[in-house]
Amino acid sequence: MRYLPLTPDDRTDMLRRVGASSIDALFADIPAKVRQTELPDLPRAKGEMEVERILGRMAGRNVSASSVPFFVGAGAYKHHVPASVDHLIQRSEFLTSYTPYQPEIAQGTLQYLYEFQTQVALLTGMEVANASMYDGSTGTGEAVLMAHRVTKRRKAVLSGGLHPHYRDVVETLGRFAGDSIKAMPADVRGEEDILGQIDDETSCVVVQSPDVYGNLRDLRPIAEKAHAHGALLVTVFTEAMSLGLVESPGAQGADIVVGEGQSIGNPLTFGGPYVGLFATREKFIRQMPGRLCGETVDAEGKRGYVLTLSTREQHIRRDKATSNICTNSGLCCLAFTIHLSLLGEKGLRRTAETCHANAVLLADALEQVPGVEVLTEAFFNEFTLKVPGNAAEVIEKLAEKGVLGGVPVSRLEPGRPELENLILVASTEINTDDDRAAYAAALKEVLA
Amino acid sequence: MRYLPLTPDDRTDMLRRVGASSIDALFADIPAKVRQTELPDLPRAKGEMEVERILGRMAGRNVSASSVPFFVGAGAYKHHVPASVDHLIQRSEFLTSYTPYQPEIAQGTLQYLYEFQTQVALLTGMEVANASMYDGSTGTGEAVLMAHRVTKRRKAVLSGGLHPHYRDVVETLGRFAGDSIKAMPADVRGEEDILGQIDDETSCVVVQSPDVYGNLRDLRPIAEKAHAHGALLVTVFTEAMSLGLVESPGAQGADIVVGEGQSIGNPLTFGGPYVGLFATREKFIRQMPGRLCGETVDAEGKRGYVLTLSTREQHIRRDKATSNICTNSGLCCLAFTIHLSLLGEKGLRRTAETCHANAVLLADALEQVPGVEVLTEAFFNEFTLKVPGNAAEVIEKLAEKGVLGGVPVSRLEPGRPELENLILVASTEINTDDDRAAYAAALKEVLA
Amino acid sequence: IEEALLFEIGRPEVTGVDLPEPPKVAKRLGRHERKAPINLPGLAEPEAVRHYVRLSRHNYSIDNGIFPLGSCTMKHNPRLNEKMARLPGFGDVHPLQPQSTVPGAIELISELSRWLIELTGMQAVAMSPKAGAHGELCGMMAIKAALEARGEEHRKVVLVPDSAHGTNPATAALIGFEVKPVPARADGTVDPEEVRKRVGPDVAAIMLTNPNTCGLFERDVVEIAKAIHDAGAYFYADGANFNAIVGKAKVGDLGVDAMHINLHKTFSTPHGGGGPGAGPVVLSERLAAYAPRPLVVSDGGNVALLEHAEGGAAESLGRMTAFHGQMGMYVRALSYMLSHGADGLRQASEDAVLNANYIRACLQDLYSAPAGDRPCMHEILFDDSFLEGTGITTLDIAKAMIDEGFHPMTVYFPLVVHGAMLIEPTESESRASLDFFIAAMRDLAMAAKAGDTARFKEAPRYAPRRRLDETRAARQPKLRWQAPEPMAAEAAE
Amino acid sequence: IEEALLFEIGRPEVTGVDLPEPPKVAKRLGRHERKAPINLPGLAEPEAVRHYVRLSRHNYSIDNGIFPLGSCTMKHNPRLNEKMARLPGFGDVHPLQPQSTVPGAIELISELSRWLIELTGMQAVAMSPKAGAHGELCGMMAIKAALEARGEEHRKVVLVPDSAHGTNPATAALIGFEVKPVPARADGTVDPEEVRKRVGPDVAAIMLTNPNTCGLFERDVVEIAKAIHDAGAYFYADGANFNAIVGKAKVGDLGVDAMHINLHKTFSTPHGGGGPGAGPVVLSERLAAYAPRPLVVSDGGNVALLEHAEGGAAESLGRMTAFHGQMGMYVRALSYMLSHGADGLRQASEDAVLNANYIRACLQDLYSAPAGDRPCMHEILFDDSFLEGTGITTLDIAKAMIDEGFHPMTVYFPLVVHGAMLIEPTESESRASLDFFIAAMRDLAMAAKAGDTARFKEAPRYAPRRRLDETRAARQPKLRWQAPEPMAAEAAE
Repeated sequence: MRYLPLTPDDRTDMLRRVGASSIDALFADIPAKVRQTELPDLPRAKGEMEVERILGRMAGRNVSASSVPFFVGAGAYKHHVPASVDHLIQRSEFLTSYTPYQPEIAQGTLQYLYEFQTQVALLTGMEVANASMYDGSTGTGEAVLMAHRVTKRRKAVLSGGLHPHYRDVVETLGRFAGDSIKAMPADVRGEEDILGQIDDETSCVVVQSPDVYGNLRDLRPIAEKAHAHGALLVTVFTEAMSLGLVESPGAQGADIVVGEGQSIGNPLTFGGPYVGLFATREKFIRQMPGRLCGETVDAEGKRGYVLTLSTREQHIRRDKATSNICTNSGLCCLAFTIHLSLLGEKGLRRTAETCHANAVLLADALEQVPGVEVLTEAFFNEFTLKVPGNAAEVIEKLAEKGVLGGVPVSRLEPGRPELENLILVASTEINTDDDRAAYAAALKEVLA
Repeated sequence: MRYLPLTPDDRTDMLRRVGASSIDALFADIPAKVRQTELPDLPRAKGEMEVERILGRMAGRNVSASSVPFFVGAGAYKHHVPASVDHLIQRSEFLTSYTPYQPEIAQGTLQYLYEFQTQVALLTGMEVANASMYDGSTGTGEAVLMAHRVTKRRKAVLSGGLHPHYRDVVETLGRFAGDSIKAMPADVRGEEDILGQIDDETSCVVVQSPDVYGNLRDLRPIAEKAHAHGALLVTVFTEAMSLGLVESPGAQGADIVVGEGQSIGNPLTFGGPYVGLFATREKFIRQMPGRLCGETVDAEGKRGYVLTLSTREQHIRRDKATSNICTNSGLCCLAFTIHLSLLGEKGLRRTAETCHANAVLLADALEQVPGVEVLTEAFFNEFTLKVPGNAAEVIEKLAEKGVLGGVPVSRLEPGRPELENLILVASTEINTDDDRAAYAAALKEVLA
Repeated sequence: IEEALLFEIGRPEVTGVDLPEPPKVAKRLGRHERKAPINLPGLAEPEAVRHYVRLSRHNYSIDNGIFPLGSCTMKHNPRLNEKMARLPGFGDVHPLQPQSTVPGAIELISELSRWLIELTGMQAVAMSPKAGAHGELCGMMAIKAALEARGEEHRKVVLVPDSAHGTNPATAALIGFEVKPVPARADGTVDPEEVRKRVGPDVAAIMLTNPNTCGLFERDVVEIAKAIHDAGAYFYADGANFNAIVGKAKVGDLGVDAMHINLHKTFSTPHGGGGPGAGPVVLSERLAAYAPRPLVVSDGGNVALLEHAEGGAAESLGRMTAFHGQMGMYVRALSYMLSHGADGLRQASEDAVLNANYIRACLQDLYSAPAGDRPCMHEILFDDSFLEGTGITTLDIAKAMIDEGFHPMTVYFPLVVHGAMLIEPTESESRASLDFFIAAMRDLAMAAKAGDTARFKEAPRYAPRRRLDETRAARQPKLRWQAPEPMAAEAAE
Repeated sequence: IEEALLFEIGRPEVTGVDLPEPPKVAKRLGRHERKAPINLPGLAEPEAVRHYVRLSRHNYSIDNGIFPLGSCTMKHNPRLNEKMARLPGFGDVHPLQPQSTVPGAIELISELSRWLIELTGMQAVAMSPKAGAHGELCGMMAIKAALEARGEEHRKVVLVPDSAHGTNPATAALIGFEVKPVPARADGTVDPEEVRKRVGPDVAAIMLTNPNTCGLFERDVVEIAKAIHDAGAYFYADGANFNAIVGKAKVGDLGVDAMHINLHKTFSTPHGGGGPGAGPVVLSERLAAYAPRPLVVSDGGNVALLEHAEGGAAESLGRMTAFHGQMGMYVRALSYMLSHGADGLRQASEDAVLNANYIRACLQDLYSAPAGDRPCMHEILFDDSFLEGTGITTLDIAKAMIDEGFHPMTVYFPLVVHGAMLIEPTESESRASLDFFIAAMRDLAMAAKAGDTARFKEAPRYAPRRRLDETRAARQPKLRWQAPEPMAAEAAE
């Protein structure tokens, strides 16, 4: 077996050195009646070529985003990632290292985490950021728990524009943790009265912008009201690229900013692994979940980096930890950091502008299709399309025509007749005039 | 432009520091009348995404070997290369380094070249090998020139089983160098009387085995006759994998062994870059072409490696050099060395056995097709197929049916009616029962 | 060689990404367009590549040498798996594109599920948890859901041995359980008698790592499970060490109700300097109904990806993450499994255990093993009693190992022994590599006993950094780069 | 950290490649089956990955820092180009599969040809030469063929300036030309008067590098070309330094008849520690007919790959290599060209020249430039006169640069100045990188002048090896590993 360096002779010699009569002697602690003697009922070892064939066949059954006009978003976005990013993250020293528990020989990882934290803080307009969460949705759950710790309250209000998956994650966590989670109903046009939900019991308000329906939300009044009641404003984004063109949540008064970082540096990969961004105010750092990397000096006074404030963490604090998180999204952070360092302010802004312009052109094109309406007024790169008919069926028929046209809202919010003719449509820098023309033409045919 | 780190401000500052009024002032030595003022008539800079689209479209027009039943050989072979090989050769320190002129900071390259030379010597059964030639064909040309230097004669005899491209390369070189090259006519069944060509003027006999028609040749009698006349035996192979199963040329008396190393570690890539293997006897090393890496010690007595015997080379010896070669196939050597170190004797032998067995099964299957005959008796993984009809047309029709069935001999030897119904057919470890069945079925249809 | 921070070498006007001028449109951003600069530096591609290549060289990794972090299972990461995860059909598909366009993705999850279920002998598997700790949360939520369904919300106590990973108590506490310790025997294993003493109507579950973090198989696990079940509680297994027993025992046979599997440990998805991981949770028949959504179910040849708790599946504990989990890791894990096959997976467990015992046998005369000369599983635990009187600590040994060219073992964990050193070689190490490591470890122990204190106290000397001041980092936390004052002033202009 | 040889760690019974048992067949090998063992060691994959990763870390590369080897043009290698070369449609196509199945491959060669022809202003391009020196051979063969066609085989002399690369005289000699030197002016350029003196009915060609290896553009190149042409000879240009003038001058306008282009220098295909390269040769109208086969010709929209000298093309000099040349390099080069575009290519030349002049301006007070303070092109040449009396040599400076963390410049080439140091930064270096390099170079020059001899004579001290004994390597050549005696005995048993 190509991955196992021991030869039969090695094994015999080593067993002798160990003083064991057989390999099974080393497994003697497994009670005999539960010791497995037969091989598992699974195929035997395969060569690389055979494995490639099997997995290649499975992969070949899927329609990849690059192979068709592609407009699917709703929390995960197809952007172009420079080839150098994927090359660099595969460097052995990054790919096959562990959490930097021995900082003297992990400065590579620690320094990029420090760069990541700084980039996330700048991008969100916040003071500090952690070294990542699993993804945006679990990060949102952690943000709510953190708000509970900070405010010592246990009642969170979730906007109806929050991605339904995120809402579900927060609700599940809240239910099991015994917290109260008030989720507002689906708010397609961003018109909900969330201010009216805030009272002196409220730990936090969770608002997404751009929200799941694409609306850009005004966060300032919510921040003001929340702060007036001693509550925190948690803001969420699922499209990190939007921060290049849209005012930062930090500038609008957010206390905790959490979001999905996939758009920068990370491929779609059917939903994971992604990278959760998590930023807040400096005064809250001891209540933050997750790993933090900090600057320090070594015995010779040289600048260096270490994981720090680990007294918040499970491996030190155990049942008093701020979170149970351990492994996070290290390599996805690295992809994010490299891609963002390549973009820089200039490239980020231009990419964001292209995404927006393409989305505007798309909205213009689709609005020309009879019976179709764009519901979203102010948006970044995604909007809600109302179609005359069942959105899920329309999307399916578009797929048959080779266009992946978006996400029917019913897939996220099933069983709500009032949402059944809505589609979330996203556009990024990858889309061309041809893509848009193909979509409009196919939609017209499907609806005809 | 993403590859150019200087900003406009940098350029202005630097020009000032240089004391030049403008960038064109630095190009003042180019006579004004030939200085180019207009941009070349070519497209402007493009982003990565756009370049990927353009090249992706071109690539998409080609039928890749992995996508069809594939039996094309004749000097380049489709083998499975482990994913780790391509990963490792892309390490920055290998990919983006130069010829190891400063050995203290190039021990990585030098050590793998030393490993490569040793592997090639072992594989060919020879005493020493160089650090590669461009490919097998140019290596064959260099071997003939070397034989001239060693024997101080200028008349070479080429077997009719030598790959026609190799023969053409040697003939071209010989013609311009003023040497005499006697090429025997195409020898499909390996029956030529090459012994009869050897006389006291002969510098060398060049024999390929397995030859281009697939025949395994008996080299011993040729070696004996050549040596008796003071000539050298140059042996050639185009399928390095054959050395895992077939007796080595060194054991049969070869003086220079040259071959194509592509099969081990290197992709097909439409014919290049490949890697020429070149091995000989120790007594001839000062007549060898190309780079040589040797062991030595450093100032502290530690073992290390350097390029050596460079007094043979053009950068020292100039017009007295043994060859004009400079850049060779460094990275392809590395791929070869890594792949062969993964194979080891055990893996090489098994792969070679699989190639042979698959070829035998293929021959059996094709012989069942009415009118088809396998002409080659003893072969490794390639044989000559005689079809009732024009081979080039048969191959074209097979391609239309999605089978790449081999190389019509007429493509290598045009204008020879007696060869027009012959196909060179190769098989490797990649071929499956399904592939063979598809080929036999398609051939039957095409000939029907 | 030093490497400056991105913020010290990059400039906001530089970019390494070229895009054409964006199409001219009337913006539809409302009042939300960003006006303030972000001050994000950019790098041209040559600068970026060099920066991160140079940074990488400050790291140690498996590909550099043995990485014997106990309980972390740093084994070889085959590059085939990276290649497979990047096939466009896996890497470039969206989680919400129509299911009809991703049958192969769903098939892959189903196939991986089949392997995990067969290898563990369990009833079902929840694939979506994003990492081991998230899997623990999933399993404990399932237990809580089951208790609620039985009307036994009053069961609030979760028994956790002191040797457990910190994630166990943290997870239990996160969803309102009260953590109570179970003492260990001298050798670090759990005495079923102690469990029996503690179980009662208030106990919800036990969380047990097996093999435990002392590197021993809990030989009384079946009895412990019985005691737990008899008391109406559940058995959560921490699967961090599952890699020792794949093909040697099915956890279903041990009485486990839920166990997460760290794909990066047992099935070699690369740890990437801190993640991403993936933590599928296998569930017993008693808990299967509570599996979160999404869930891939297979009924004969039909495979379905359920995204909601449709129909009669109201028991589902809900959703734990957006989308479907860590697909990229699934592909790598299945590629690893297919490569090994049933035979190779068992062999890997056996080799991992043999390698650990070989180290044990070759070091036990110089190092002190709390379990004496009892065979270990995939990792061997030493304490610091062999250092008594030398003034040298476990940390000193670790730092001195760096100077010998090795990554240190896990230190000070588990907490149940003093100055713990937990060594896990994994099956990826050749005998020559083990011998090289053993020779160095022996040399260090002898040097420590001979009083060569400077070698330890000054270590590491040959690393990119000398010992780092962690106290200072925590006392004056500096968690991001800030522009030096003059630059800040300039930016504000 | 040391790394043993493959032969010291591998074992013939180990393999890192798994294949099923071969099908059982009656072998058809005749009497040719190998009986003797090969003694080739194998490594399991974890061992192989670690071995080569560790070896790689003993190398310096562009991605580690500036690599200012003059005349070698070590510029950034974009990873996009690697990705493009690996598209299955390029990387996984066979040179002899039917042309109807590879139209995109032929299109790519045609497109690259178009760029090369337009950038050089020449008539045709022969793509197949495998590297620069092979391209020289091609060009000189074309010249010889043209002379033969004119019945002027008696022209045997090729003029080569002393500053030329060694490949020039070696190539000319290889096909029977007689090499005669042309002396240089004090600044290293060629005086057309000297050329005129030497041309005559015996002269076949001049081989001239422009910009030359002193980093100067041959300002009299048009006159030189005229002198050569007037005498009935041809002008071969060594294109090694073409990267300095792309978009600034077309070599066709300079009177060149043939020039090879090192794709790895000008168009950034990675040099890979010694290759592979690619050396397409552009040809003037006078030589185009002699282009070797294969040849891609384009006639309006129709593109054809000619593999033989069909029809009226009997002048073709023949075939120089099997198949069609270095496709993998073509893809990378075209990817580089498309990325830069006409504007970016010119900017790259300008930046390369600016960077070299910046180094010149910042070092010329301490180092000695034979050309004085005259601007240079893409590289700056110093000699060792500034070291006079210090006892320190050019080689010492080079080795001391290693200790400063840099790859040295080219040393002792060109031969026309004493103790040459030829520095080529390329356009890939940022100003910060140049400033860092300049500071170190200034420090070294001052240290040398201050008599800090030990710093130089003992250098390198911080490299994987101290200075290596090259004399010993050449006197007692050891070109391969040999099993130590006892092992050899064992193998023979």
